[in-house]
Amino acid sequence: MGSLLSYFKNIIFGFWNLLVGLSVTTKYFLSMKTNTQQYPEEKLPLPVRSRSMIKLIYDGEKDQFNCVACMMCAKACPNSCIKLEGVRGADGKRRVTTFKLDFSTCIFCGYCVEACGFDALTFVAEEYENSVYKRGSLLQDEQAMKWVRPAHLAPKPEEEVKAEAASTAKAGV
Amino acid sequence: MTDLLLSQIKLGAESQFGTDEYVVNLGPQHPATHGVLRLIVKLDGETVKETTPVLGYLHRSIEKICENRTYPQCITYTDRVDYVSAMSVNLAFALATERLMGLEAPPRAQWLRMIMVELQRLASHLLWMGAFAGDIGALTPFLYGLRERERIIDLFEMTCGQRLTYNYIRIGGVMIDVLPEFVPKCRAFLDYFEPKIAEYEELLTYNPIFLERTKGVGIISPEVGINAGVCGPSLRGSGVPCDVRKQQPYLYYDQVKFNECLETAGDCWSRYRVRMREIRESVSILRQCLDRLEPGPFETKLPPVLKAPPASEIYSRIESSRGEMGVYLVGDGTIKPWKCKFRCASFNNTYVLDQLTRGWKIADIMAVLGSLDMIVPEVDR
Amino acid sequence: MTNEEMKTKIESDFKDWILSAAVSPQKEVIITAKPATYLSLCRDLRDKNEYSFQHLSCLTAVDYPKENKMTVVCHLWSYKKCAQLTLKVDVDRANPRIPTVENVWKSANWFEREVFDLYGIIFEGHSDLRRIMMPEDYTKFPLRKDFTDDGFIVKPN
Amino acid sequence: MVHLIANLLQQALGAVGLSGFAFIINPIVSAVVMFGGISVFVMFLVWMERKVSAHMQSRIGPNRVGVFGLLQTVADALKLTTKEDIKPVHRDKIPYYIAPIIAFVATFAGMIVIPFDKGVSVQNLNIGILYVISITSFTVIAILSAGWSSNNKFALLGGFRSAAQIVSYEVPLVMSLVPVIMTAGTLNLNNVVEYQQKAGYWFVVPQFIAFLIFITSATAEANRAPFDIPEAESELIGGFHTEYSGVKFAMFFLGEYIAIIVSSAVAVTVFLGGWLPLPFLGSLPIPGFAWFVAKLLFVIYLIMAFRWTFPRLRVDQLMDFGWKVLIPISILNILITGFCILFFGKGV
Repeated sequence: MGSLLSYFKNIIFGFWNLLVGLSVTTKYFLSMKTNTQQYPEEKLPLPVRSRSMIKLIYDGEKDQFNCVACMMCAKACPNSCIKLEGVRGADGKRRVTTFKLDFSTCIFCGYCVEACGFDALTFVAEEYENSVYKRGSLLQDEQAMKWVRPAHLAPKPEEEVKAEAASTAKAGV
Repeated sequence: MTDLLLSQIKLGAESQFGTDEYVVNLGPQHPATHGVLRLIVKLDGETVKETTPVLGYLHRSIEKICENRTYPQCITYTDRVDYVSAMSVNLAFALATERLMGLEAPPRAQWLRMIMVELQRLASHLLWMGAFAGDIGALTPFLYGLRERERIIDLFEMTCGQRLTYNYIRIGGVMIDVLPEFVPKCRAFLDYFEPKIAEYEELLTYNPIFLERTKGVGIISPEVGINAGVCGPSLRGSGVPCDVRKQQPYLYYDQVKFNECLETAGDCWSRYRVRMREIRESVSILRQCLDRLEPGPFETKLPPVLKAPPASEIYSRIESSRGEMGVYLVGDGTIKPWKCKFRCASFNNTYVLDQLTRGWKIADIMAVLGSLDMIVPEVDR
Repeated sequence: MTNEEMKTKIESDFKDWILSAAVSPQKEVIITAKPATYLSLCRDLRDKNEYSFQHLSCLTAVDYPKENKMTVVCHLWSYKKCAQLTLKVDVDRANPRIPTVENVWKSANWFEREVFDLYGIIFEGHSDLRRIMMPEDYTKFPLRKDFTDDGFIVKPN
Repeated sequence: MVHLIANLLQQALGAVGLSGFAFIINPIVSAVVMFGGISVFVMFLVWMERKVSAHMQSRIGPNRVGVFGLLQTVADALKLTTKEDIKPVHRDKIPYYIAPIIAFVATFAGMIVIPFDKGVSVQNLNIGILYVISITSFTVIAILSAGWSSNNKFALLGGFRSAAQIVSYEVPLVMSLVPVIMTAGTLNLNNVVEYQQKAGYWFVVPQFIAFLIFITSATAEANRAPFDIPEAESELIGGFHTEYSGVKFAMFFLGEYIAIIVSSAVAVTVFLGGWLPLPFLGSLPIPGFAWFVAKLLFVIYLIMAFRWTFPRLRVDQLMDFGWKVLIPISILNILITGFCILFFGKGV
């Protein structure tokens, strides 16, 4: 008798839990809430830190790249995908002549950007549509990577950065 | 007449129609093998006689690559060891290197690391839950899991700029300090996330079909589990306290309160329960970490060139999302590790698959495989 | 049991079976076993109640071409004592042979297959010593330091 | 509607003096009309399934082709017809080609006795229920021969599973209908609905358990999740239709959906009062056909919700469930109904 009772109990318990599961999906079905982003039409703003595409910063005023060909990025790269050359210019400072970055082996680790001490390399968050039809076009040179920094992204002066850090420290985050 | 027929059939079975094993190749391309794992399954009808995993389809020789990279450069490759839980592997390598070189990260970095790793554990367990349910045939939890995982990944992207291979936890600290809005956003996520856990449980935990499929299936006994090197949630489902966070505390895990989730049955359902409870525990750890996060430096000053002491070695373990993650480093006084070995939980967990599935049905292979939470890149490296 | 205590205890318990025992600067107990007694040492470390290293956390090998040796390294963990132990055993580089510990810890099965695959160390008595990562018809051992192959590029700079 | 068209056609034929051919022309016309209607309805159902599953999973679902993505299925069907027909080399030719046809025809033939409205059905068979059940179980032959002939291990396993499954779920399916037949005293689907109209209640009320059993076994008969073990994606990849592509796959697909329609239609007719309006809404000027479709969609929604909520059963558990739960309960149900008829002179 006990086993018969547990047989029916099991069936009823199981049936109830099936209903509970159904209620969850039905709730979502009726709520019609969706989390999909319709990509080409809707584009999400990317965080500023997004490692989308590496660009070589071009100084429009001085009409030259910021890069001085110090080779720090090439050394930091785990895959040796950066090749660059530079010459000493008329003002006595080294300037980059060729800069080649092979994006087919780049893993976007960010070491080159971190290693750069001359504000010459940067990640640009908006340029994330990087697929190409030919593998060869992933080998980009300094012209392809040329990027003029818009005014609103200009680096803040050092004092301002320090003040900001102090204020966040005070806020306790 | 019937006797004659029967005798003929018997005769036939003995003479001409010998029965044979039915060998089926599950994978390397198969909807349920979580990547490119190949299983050679010998069947007797529907019953599994033997399962032989064939590895190596995703072998990228990460250990050899690491021998040719400097210590910081290796971290970019640790992302690829287990790309579902890249932060954990980052952490494992960074901690090993720090211990090898006698470095110490500042407190803020440690708390940040803990936050990131626990968030990663949530993300990984959510993906696991979806994949496990998918293996068993319920497709909806997968989407629910991904929906919440997406928010975690957004937090990561906001912090370090990548969504899958972060390269965030570095030797001597973290890559960059979190943005000021990270903490409130993280809290908001936790508030949003907690009621969702109950929803997953409503969908799965006591669903009679789910119970049928997972209860009593693929039982790992504690002795067999320990001896076969099973680790992490899969072993905790058998009732063995094996959490590295408790046994050999790293970071500040000795300063936060959390329970080690243990179940006793050792079947797929226990492993499922352990992971679901771990999700709740992770949420509570995260809240404590966020409370205790204090301003300060996020990285130590490193020497310009990181060199390991000559003839030094370290074996450092952490609890990654999948279980015990060990990194064995041998330093030879240069900037590159002489030997780098990743001890991955999935590797050992996959090993027991054969023992667990013998005598069960073909559908149980998927349930057991799913419940072990194996990730092929971690197995093959 | 601190590391120093464990080191002295192991030294006294197994003094004929080990070549050396030390606590490394990284605070790990490292013992080097004699190849002849390696298997019985493993068995005792697992079974003796004061050690009970039931968990073979990791088994791998390191290649030292200069010293003409390869070292098989086992990392043991004791769930009961919460203690870690590194067990090393040297093998000859020209003829790398060592008994298997598969019968002590089942998990050694795949670890040793991996070491065989990548280092070419033969584990005598292993039940299933096949290549595990590399293709079955591959002839070289990639993690040896003198490994070269057609497609293999050592990273420049 | 079918009859209307057929009648019109008959008059037209009579006008040109060919009324003798009506017995040939009539079925052809009905078949064409049915085929067209059902195809469109299946396309709608595929779209509906995708939308239902999408919204259950907080997604959007198809929304590119046509309004709300309604034409997505048309596009998919077009794509399927233009696809290369990949055939395994060592297939068993005749069963391989026949299987999709049987799968389609067997389920489609079940449609002809379904009364869509009062008196509107292609054939008003007096053994309607028996006919539907027996003709739809032909699919097992299709699936078995598909599994056998495609020379694929997964397909063969799927075929075997399907044979076991359909044979064992046939029993509770029939048994769940028996109490209704006993009470109504007819096998004619039209008369069953008329009985419900006369009695003033739908059979779902007294025979709720039978309704549940019917829905469950109908889901299993149609190879739908959670009983989709013959094509269990995560185990057998595609099961019996692993090796089918293009139009042949489309026919299997069509067959599966028609099976859902047929079994839901039987459920609606037998348990939910067919074309009868909802209680207290009988005065609304809504044709019976619309009521029928509305109820049909509700039942189909239930079956879809099962699929997108529940995990899949294992093959032995499936058998257990059929033989140890559904059949005993349906037998008990028959017994109780029998006693009630005996003592109270009518059904429960």
